[in-house]
Parts: sequence; C-alpha cells; structure tokens
Amino acid sequence: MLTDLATIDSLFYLAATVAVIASLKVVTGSNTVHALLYLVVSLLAVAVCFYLMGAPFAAGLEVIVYAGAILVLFVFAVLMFGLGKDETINAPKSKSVTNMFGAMLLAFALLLELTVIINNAQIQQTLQANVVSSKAVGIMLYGPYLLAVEIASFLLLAGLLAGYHYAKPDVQGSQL
Amino acid sequence: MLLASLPFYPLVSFLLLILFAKRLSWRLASAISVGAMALTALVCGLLVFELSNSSSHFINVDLWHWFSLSSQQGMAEVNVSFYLDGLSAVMISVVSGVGFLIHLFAAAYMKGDANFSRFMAYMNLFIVAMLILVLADNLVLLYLGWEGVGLCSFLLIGFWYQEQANVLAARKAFIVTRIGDTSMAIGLFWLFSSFGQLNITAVSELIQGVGGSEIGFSLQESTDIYWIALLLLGGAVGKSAQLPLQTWLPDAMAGPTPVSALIHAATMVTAGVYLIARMHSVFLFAPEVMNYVAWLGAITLLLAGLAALAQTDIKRVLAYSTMSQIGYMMLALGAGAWSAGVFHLMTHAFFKALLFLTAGAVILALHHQQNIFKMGGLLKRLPFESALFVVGLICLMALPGTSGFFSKEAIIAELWLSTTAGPALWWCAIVGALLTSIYSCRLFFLAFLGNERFSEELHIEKASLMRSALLILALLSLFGGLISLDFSEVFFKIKAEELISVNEPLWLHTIAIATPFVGILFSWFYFKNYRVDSNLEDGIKTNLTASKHRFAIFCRNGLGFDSLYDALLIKPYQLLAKLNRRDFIDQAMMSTAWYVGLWHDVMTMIQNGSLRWYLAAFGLAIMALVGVSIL
Amino acid sequence: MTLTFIMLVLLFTGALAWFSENRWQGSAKWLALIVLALLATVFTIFVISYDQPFENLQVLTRVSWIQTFNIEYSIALDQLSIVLITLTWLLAIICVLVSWQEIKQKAGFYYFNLLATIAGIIGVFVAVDMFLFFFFWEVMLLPMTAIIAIWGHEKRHFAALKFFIFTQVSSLLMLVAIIATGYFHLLATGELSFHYLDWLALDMPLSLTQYLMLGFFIAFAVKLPSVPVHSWLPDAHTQAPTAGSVLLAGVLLKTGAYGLIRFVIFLFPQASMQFAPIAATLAVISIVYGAKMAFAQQDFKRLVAYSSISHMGFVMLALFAFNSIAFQGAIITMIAHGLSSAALFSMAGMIYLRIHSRNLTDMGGFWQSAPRMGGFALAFAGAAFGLPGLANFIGEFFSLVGVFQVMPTFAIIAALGLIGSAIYGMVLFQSSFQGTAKQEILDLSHRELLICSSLFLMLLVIGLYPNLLLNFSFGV
Amino acid sequence: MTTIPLFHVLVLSSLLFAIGFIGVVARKNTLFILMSLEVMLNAVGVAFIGAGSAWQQADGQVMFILILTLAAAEVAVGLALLIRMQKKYRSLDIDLLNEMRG
Repeated sequence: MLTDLATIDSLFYLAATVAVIASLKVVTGSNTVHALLYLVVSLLAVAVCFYLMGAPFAAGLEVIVYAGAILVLFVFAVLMFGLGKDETINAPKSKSVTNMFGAMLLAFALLLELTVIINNAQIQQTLQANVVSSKAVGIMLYGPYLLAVEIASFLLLAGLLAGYHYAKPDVQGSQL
Repeated sequence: MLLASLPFYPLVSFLLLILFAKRLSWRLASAISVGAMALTALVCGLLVFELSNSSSHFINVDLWHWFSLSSQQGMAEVNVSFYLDGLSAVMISVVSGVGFLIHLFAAAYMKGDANFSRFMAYMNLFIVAMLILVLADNLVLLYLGWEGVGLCSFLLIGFWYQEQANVLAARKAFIVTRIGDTSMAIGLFWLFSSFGQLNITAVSELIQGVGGSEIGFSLQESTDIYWIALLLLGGAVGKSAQLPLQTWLPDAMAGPTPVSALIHAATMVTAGVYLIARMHSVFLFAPEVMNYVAWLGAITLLLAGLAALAQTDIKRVLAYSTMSQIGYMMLALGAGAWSAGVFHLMTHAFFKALLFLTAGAVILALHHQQNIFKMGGLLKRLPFESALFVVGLICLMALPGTSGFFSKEAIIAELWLSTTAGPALWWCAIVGALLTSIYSCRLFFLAFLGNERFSEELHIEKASLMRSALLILALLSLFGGLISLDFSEVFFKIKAEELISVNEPLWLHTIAIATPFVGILFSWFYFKNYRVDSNLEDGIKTNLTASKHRFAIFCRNGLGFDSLYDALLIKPYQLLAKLNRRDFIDQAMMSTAWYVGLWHDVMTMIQNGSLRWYLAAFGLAIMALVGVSIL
Repeated sequence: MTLTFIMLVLLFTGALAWFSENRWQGSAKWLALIVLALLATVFTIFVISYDQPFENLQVLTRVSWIQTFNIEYSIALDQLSIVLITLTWLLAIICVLVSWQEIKQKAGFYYFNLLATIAGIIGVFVAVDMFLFFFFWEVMLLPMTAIIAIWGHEKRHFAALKFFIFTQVSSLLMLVAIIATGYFHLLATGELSFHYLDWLALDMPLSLTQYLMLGFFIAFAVKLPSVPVHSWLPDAHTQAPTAGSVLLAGVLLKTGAYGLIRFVIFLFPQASMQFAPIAATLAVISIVYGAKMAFAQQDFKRLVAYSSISHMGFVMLALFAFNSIAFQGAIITMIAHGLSSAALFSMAGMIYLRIHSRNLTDMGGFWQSAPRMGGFALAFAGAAFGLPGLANFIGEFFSLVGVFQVMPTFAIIAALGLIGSAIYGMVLFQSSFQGTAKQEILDLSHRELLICSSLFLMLLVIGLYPNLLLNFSFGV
Repeated sequence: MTTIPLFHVLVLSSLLFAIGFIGVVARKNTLFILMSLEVMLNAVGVAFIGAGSAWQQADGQVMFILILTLAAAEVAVGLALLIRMQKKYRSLDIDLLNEMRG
C-alpha cells in the first residue's frame, strides 16, 4: 500500500510540504538555534526535492555546502558570539521541547522518504532516466560560464576579506 | 518784496527756536518768537496800507517757479507766489494781528513749561503755514499751507504728548481733517483736468468768463463745477469742523489754551471759510452746492449750539461755540453773502480769541481746573478777567453795538432774500442766535456767578504781557465792527441777481435784534440756581452738578457723532486690520510653501531608514507591477 | 568704459575689503565709504563731461560676449538711468553709514556683499543687452540674499529664502520672455539678438507681445512689488539688517519700476496699453491694501515695509496711466520713496540699536529723551504720508493729477490711500515718539545726524524745487 | 522529463520565496532576517533546478551553484556585520540601524 502511494510526485509533494513547514518555522521561530535547525531541515527537504527533480549533484551540494557548511557557520556564529541572546531571552521557554520534537518529526519524515526512494527500484529507474548529469554541469561551468565562475571566486574572496575585516576584534583607537 | 518776506519772519524764528531749543532762556525765546510776530504784524500793516493806496486791487509776487503741469488746455504754471487782495489782506491782518496778541499771551502763559521754546516754535511755524495758506496764489500752494497748518495743529494739540488723551486727540484731529484734505485734493485734480488751471485768479477768470458770457457752461462743465465745488466743500468742512467732520474740534481742546485760541478759534478753523470765499466763483456756478453749504452751516450751527448747552468743560463750550459761529459763516457763504461771512470771520477771530485767552487766564488761576461746575463766583475774585470775558460774551451774543452784532446782523439780513438760502435758513440763524445767548449766559452764570465751588487758593498772576494782550483784544472785539471792509473788487457777482424786488417783512430786523435779549431773559430765570449764591441761604456749600438726563449726556458727548463714527468707520477698520494682520494674501502665497512642506514631510516619513520598511515597499511595488502587467 | 570700470572697481573693492578686514579690523567700512564716494564723483564727472545729450539712450560700450547666441556686453545710459544711479550712490553711502556700528560680525564679507549688490544694481540700470540685464539682475539678487540671511534679525533665513524664491521664480518668467523675444527676432530678421535697441526696432504682432509683456510684467511686479505678489517684501524688509532694508526699499524696488518703464512700457507699448486696466487695478489695490496693512502692523520696520507697497502702487498706477504728468510723477515718487523709506528704515535701525526691539509696543515717549530724533522721525513720517513741501507730495500729486485725466475713478480710489497713509504715519510716529516715556534713549549721534539731515534736505529740496528732476524728459 | 510538473515546482519556489520574504520584512532580529534570506535564495535555487530539469539543461544547476557561492559569501559578510552590530548596539534589532532616515 505504501509502495503504491510512493510515486515521484507524491514524494515530491511530501518533501515540499516539509520544506514549507520548516521554512515557516524558521521565519516564525523565536529561538535562534531552533530556527537554525528548522532551516537545516528545510534545506534537506529541498535537497530531496532536487533529487526527485533529477538533480542529484545539486542535492548533494545543497546538503554538503548549504546545510553542512553555511548553516554550521551560522550555528558557530550564534553560539560563539551570543547573537541569539536578545531573541532567546524574550522567547517563551516551555515550547523548546515541542519545537525539538517537531523538527525531529520533519527530519524523520525526510528520512523515511529517502529510504523509500532508495528502496524503490521503479523510482530509481525513472530518476536515472531524467538526470542532468554533473558532467554536463561541469562542462557548462568551465565552458560558457567560466567568467561567472571567476566572478564567483572573487565574490568569495571578497566575502572572506569582508568577513575577516568586520569580525576581527577592535584595535584600540581605530574606527572600523 | 515786502509781501514775499512776510512768512519768513516767523520761519526764521521757528528755525532759531527749534535749533537751539534747550539752550534758549525764556526771555530770549519769547523775545525771538514774539518779536518775529510783531515784525510780521508790522509788515502786514504796511502791506495793507500799501494795498489800499495802490491803484490796482491786488499785489502779486513770485518767489520761485515750483513746477508746471501740461494739459490739453496748455501749460499750467504752479509757482511759489503770493497774491494779496482785499480778502487775503483781511486774513493776514487777522492772522498776524491776532497771532501776535496770542503769542504775547502765550509767552506769559507757557512760561513755566519745560519745552517753552518748542511750543513757541510750533506757534511760529503755524503762522508761517497759515500765511502761506492765505497768500497762496494757486491751489497747490494753498494745499501746502493747508496741510502745514494741519501738521502744526497736530503738533500743538499733542504738545503735552505724554498724556495718552492728548496724543489721541491730536491723531484724531489730523486724520479727520486729512479726510477733508483728501476730498479737496481730489477736487484739485478734477479742477485741473477740466479747466487745466490751478492758479486761483486764472481759474476764477476762466469760470467767470465762460459763466458770465452768453454761451454759459456746457452740461459736462457744469457737472464738473458741481463736483469740484462739492469736493472743495469737503476740504472746507474738514478744516472748519463742520458737519459731518466736526468731531475733532472738541477733542482738540486738549492742547494748551493759547493754541485753542489761535488755531482752533481764530485762524485755522476759518480756513475752510476762506477757501470757499476764495473759490467763490466756482461755488457761484454751482448753486446746489451753495445750498448745501448753507444747510451744512445751519445744521452745524444748531447742533453745536445744542451741544454747547450741555458741556461742563469751559473750553469745550467755547469749542462748540466756535463750530456754531463758523456755521454762521458757512451759512453766509452759502447764501452768497461773501463779505458778511468774511466780516464775521474777522470779528469772530477777535472775540473768540479774547474768550479763549480769558478762559485760559481763569484756568491758570484755578490750577488747570476746566470744569465750570467747579468754578463759580469768580466775578469777585477775578474782576479783570471776568470783565473781559463778559465783553467777549456780549460780542458772541451779538448785542447791539458790539462787533459781533454788526457781522451777525449782516449775515442774517442777507439770508431771507438769498436765492440759495431763504426763510427756512433765516429761522435757523435766529434759533442759533437764541441758543448762543442761552449757552453764553449759562457759561457766565456757572463760572462767574453763584457760590465758589473750588477749594484751592487762586493763583493770580498779574502778568502785564497777558493783560495787555487781553485788553487789546477786548477793544478789537468791541469796536472791530467799525472796520469797514471793501470787497467789491474781490467778489464776483452774477449781475442778474441784483434786480430782485425787495419784499422783506418789516419784522425781520426787530426779531433778529431782539433774539439775544430773549435768550438772556430766558436764562436769567431758567438758570437761576446757577446764578444765585446758594451759600447765603442755607450756609451749606451745595454742589452743582451737570444734568444727568440722557438727552443732556447725549448732547454733552457731541450728539453721538463720535460713537456713530466709531461704530461705522473706526471699529470696522480696526477689526479688518486686526483680522488681517497676518495678511491673507501672504498666507495664500505661503500655502504653496506649506504644500511643498507637506510633501517634504510625507517623503521624510517614507525615508525612515528602516530597512524592513523599504523592503516591504519594494515587495509591494513589485507585486503591483506584476499585477498590472498580468492585468 | 567708465561704467564698466566703476562696476569692476566696486567688486574689486569688495574683495579687498573682505581681505583687509581680516588683517585690520574696522578697515572695511572706511574702504567702502571712500571708494563709494570716489566712484560717485567719477560717475558725476563722467556724466557731466559726456558730450552727447542723454535724452535718448547713449550706448557706451558694445562688445561681443557670447558669440554663438549673438549676446553682447552692451551698456547704455539715459536720463532715467542716470537719475536712478545717482539715487543708488546716495543710498549706498547712507548704507555704509548706517552699518557703521551695526555690523560687527564678518564685517569684511558684509561689505563685499554690499558693494557687489550695488555693482549689480548699477549694472541693471545700464545694461541694454537683455541677457546682460538678466545677468545683472541675478548678480544683484545673490549678495542681497546673503546680506539678509547672514546679518538679518531673528527670522532671517526664512525671510532670505522667501525673498530669493519669489524673485527667482519671477525672473525665470522673464528669462523665458527674453529668450522668446530673442527667438522671435531670429524668425523675423534671420538673426538672433538680445539687444534692447534691436528689439525696439522690431515690429511684433500684438498677439505675441501681450504674452511677452506679461512675462516681463510679472517679474517686475514681484520686484516692485504689487499685490498679490508683495508678500516677500514685509518679511525681507523686516528681517534684513538696516542697510539691507535701506537698499531693498530704496533701490531694489526701483529696479522693478525701472524695468516696468523700460522693458514693459517702452518695449511693448500697445500690449501694455491693453493691459493697463488690470495693472491699474492691481496698483490701486496695492495702494489701499498696503496702507491698510501698514496700519495693522506692530513692527516698526514691517509697517514701513507695507507703506512701501502702498507707495510703489502709486508708481505703477502712474506708469500705466500713459500720461506725461503721471509719468513724471512716477519717477519723482520713485526717488522720493527711495529717500523717505531709506530714512524711515535708518530710523528703525537707530531705534533698534538703542532698545533692541522693533516692536511699537516697546516704544513710546522717545521725544522726551531724543527730541532731534523725534523731529526727524516726524519729518520722515510726514514725507511718507505726503506732506506738501517734501518730495513725496510732488510725486503723488503729479501721479494723481495725471491719472485723474485718464482714469478718474482709479485716481479717486488711490487718493483714499492718502487717508490711509496719514493713519499709519500717525500710528508710526505717535506710538514710538509720543505717549508716556517707556525708556530713555540717547539722541542722535553726529553720524546719525548726518544721515538724517542729508536725507531730509534732499526730500525738502526736491519737494520745494522739483524742477531739478522735472527738467528731464526721461525719454517720453 | 520528470513527472513533476514545472508549475508545481514554481509554486513551491514562490511559496518558499514568499515565506522568506515575509520573514525578511516582518522580523526585527537581523539574524532571522539573514536566515529568511537563506530561505529566499534557496527558493530561487528550487526554481532554477526545476526549470533546468524541465528542459533537461545543465544551466539550471550552474545557476544553483552560483547562488550557492553567493549565499556563502553573503553569510560570511552578513554574520561578520552581525557580530559588529552586536558589539556596537548590544542588540540585533534592525530598526536601530535607521540613521539614514530623511
């Protein structure tokens, strides 16, 4: 019965629902860390969507770079510099457990979905047929989009420098 | 050349006094001013002598060319030049003669004042302006003198400028007369635009020439003459304190008494009479206006007489009496009795100056007490002044033999038969004479008879300067009627009118002569309690008070003209000014600025620096754009 | 060349004064005074020794300036401009004298602005190339704005801004009219020209000139000022420092009248004739309204400012009567008002220096302590309400006599202004100098006595011997 | 060609974008604004990937990668600024930063 329902479409809609719910929780949340966790869930759900749309490479990047690197940067910053303090102070305490369980529930749904996808051979087959390969992506990146890649690298460099400059501790007597 | 120098004696004196005001002692200042006046009077006498002996009936002297106006009728020269004929000779004699006597009196009267030389300077300046007024050979120069005397009157009424009441009285006098002056100025414009002349003789000759000829005036021209005469009358009315611009004169009594005598009795207020007499040729051809003049004079005569009956202030009684006497002059002018009017002007100057100056002496003796209900019994205490006052009063009442009698009789005699006056006005004049004698008696009884109602010691100053001035004036008042004035060369007559058949009733003169006596008789009984010394009867000082009757109060306040004008003109003007102090046009202009400011505020509100606000606006705009593009 | 030299020297002296004040304090005023006196002398000698008569415009310099648009640097003189420039010299010297003690801060810059304004005013009176005229018109405006904005009274920024916007907006209309006329010249003759004499020779259709005339008229009516665009004047005059008020009332308003004469009436006679009823109505409203508003004021300078509106109404009324007597009256009124309002504003400045208030309710009874000042105040108030014997009377009399021949009703209503002027004159004089003495003030100093007596003498001389001015024909 | 219709993908994308946008506009805490921005960027990514897979082109993924880099750089700078802000204002309230108001 479960397998009958498990078509690509239904799985996509489920993941999408998870993404929307998680995003809503991000936006409406009051605890910074919880919100970040929901954001991770949202990103994971989107990654699942990507996978279902036939972009496994993008899904992987989403998980590794977005959820794995950028969000972790967030968490570091929040925890190390106490950025979430003023919001957390005002937040009602009692709901933190519910929030945690909510996030876990959503994550569990995704896990379930993932297992379904991996175990369902038919879905795998359909997906394989539709994949835009990472090779094509690579060729495009280093072909027509080379300039964009270069610019992106400059952007990253600039981000690096700016991040360093702004975040470094104040030198005595100097303005910014 | 003597004529040209006439106004310069007082002018030099004025300049000296005003430049060295504080540095001059009383003796020096009075010597300069009175000396200048004596010189003026002397020169004036010489001039009159010269005029009467010369073959021509006028003397004309050009000082300098002032300006010239061009019009279709040609070039009109307006010069600073003087013109002396019989009429102006009478005027300068009155101005310089009476002026000299009043200066003499004033020198003593104002002796103690801190600003004595300033006072004498103004008096001199007034004489300058008055001489220019009467000697002017064109109407613009006359207007200069006209405004000049107005300014001096303003300065002298407000001489004690620290009293708010005096300041207001001065302002009122200036502005009310200014209304008349403006009317006169418009009259001048009209005169110039229809006849192209402003020279008095030229205008007179022009009008007499056309009017006396067979052709006569065109309709347009007679309308013009009507309006010109009416507008000139407006000027005369303002200056001479006639209805409806009479309200300033009683208040003008706030000035020092010599000022009241000189300006507000003898000379300046008669300038209106002079103007009409001077421009008689214009008036002659506007018989309707002559009729208005007569009626204005008659009504003023009666109303002022009525108001004089109710006054409590000795100077205000005299002020209303002045108005009423000028009413007589106006009546005479309106009836075409030019010489009678001018004759009355002269005699009135004598006796009214005498009355004012004597009143001044009394006031001085009573420590500036002007209320006649606080006087009484002065006949015994101040016999000299009282005697002179009586002289003045009998002249005012026109008892036979006095100068007032001659002039007033001359006026009354001409009224009945005049084409522009008539029996109704004759009766007005008789009633006026009756009123005159009644208020004169009332004044005399209250101030000089009855019990003494003042407590302070009298301050009796036997200044010979004052007394000599008063004596001469008294003599002039009594015998001034014997001076014969010959105006045959001055006043133009329309020939046809001399042939009217005489049908005067015989009783006219009897009534006219008897009227003052009726008045005296009436007051003798009616004002008995004013006259009788009530002290003797019960030993208690009864205090007389003025009537509290509503009508009496109404009369005392000048018959309500002041409150009428206040409600009709002054209050609305002030209200308008107050409402619009911020200038509604400016407000309208500034509303554009306000509108821009409004947008500025709206824009500022939008640029609130809040990032989220910007973003929301951004999103909304995108949505709107997308929405529009979809639709 | 002499006039160009005069204007350049004025600007140069201004700069020099600015510079020298920083080195030697108090030197700027002496420098300004001496140079003004010298230049006035130079001007007089130049005018007297010039061999051609000034009945018609005498073009003195004509050099090409911006060749692309055929714009020339061209200046000319005639009797009208000579009379007005003479008035400017007189009042300029008075201005320096009244600022003697008043201006303490940034005095160097102040004199720079003053001299620059005067240079601009002289430029306005002599420029015959319309573009040059417009240029000088702006040159005159900017330093004046600075004078109000920097050395004015409490609401100076507001007043300066208002002054600036009013004149600027109106002068833009004039610029449009100038360009349009120049362009029409191009269409008519095939050549662009902004020269006044070329324009005079141009035959323009009435349908066009009425709009061009309106452009010029509005600009000058604002400057004059006429109701309903008068409202910059009370603020500017009230808030300006004394010399600023003197210059504004004395000369700057006259540039409006000058413009009306030269660039509206002479340039577009038919269109102005057609427009005359409206202009005369505005003028009459200005006369009566100004007099009424003056009565309502409690501020000495504001009262005088509104009286200026009333007086300039006489000028405009007389100009639009198209009558030679009225025209002469207008010019005499301009001069007389220049002198009398300058005198009254100086008087206001002298009082302000003593009691630090312009409010009439703070004044009263000054005659007691300052009789000379009171005498002069009365004389100047008398001039303002047209006392015969002083210059204003001649001006008003001529104006009204002339107007009466053409438009009697207007003259009669305008004559009501004479009553109004008496009322505000009385209010002005009596509430400051009569009544109970509220405080004691010092009487006039020698310098102030010089200012007052020279102004009074000029008023008196013109009043008693107006032929000094009437002998000129002023191009009629 | 996947079975998921492009329209639905775009609906998801715009939903996510709207949620993110509302977060950016409605939240006062700058950190949350930053997070909402991430959501929005992600939503754009979804749209790109969806479009790419609908037409079977690699460009969508390329764009996604570029967005990813942008997001990384943005987060780096943004967080640094947040730290700065925290130091200066002791708060992350974005409304405190309204010095540019007119």
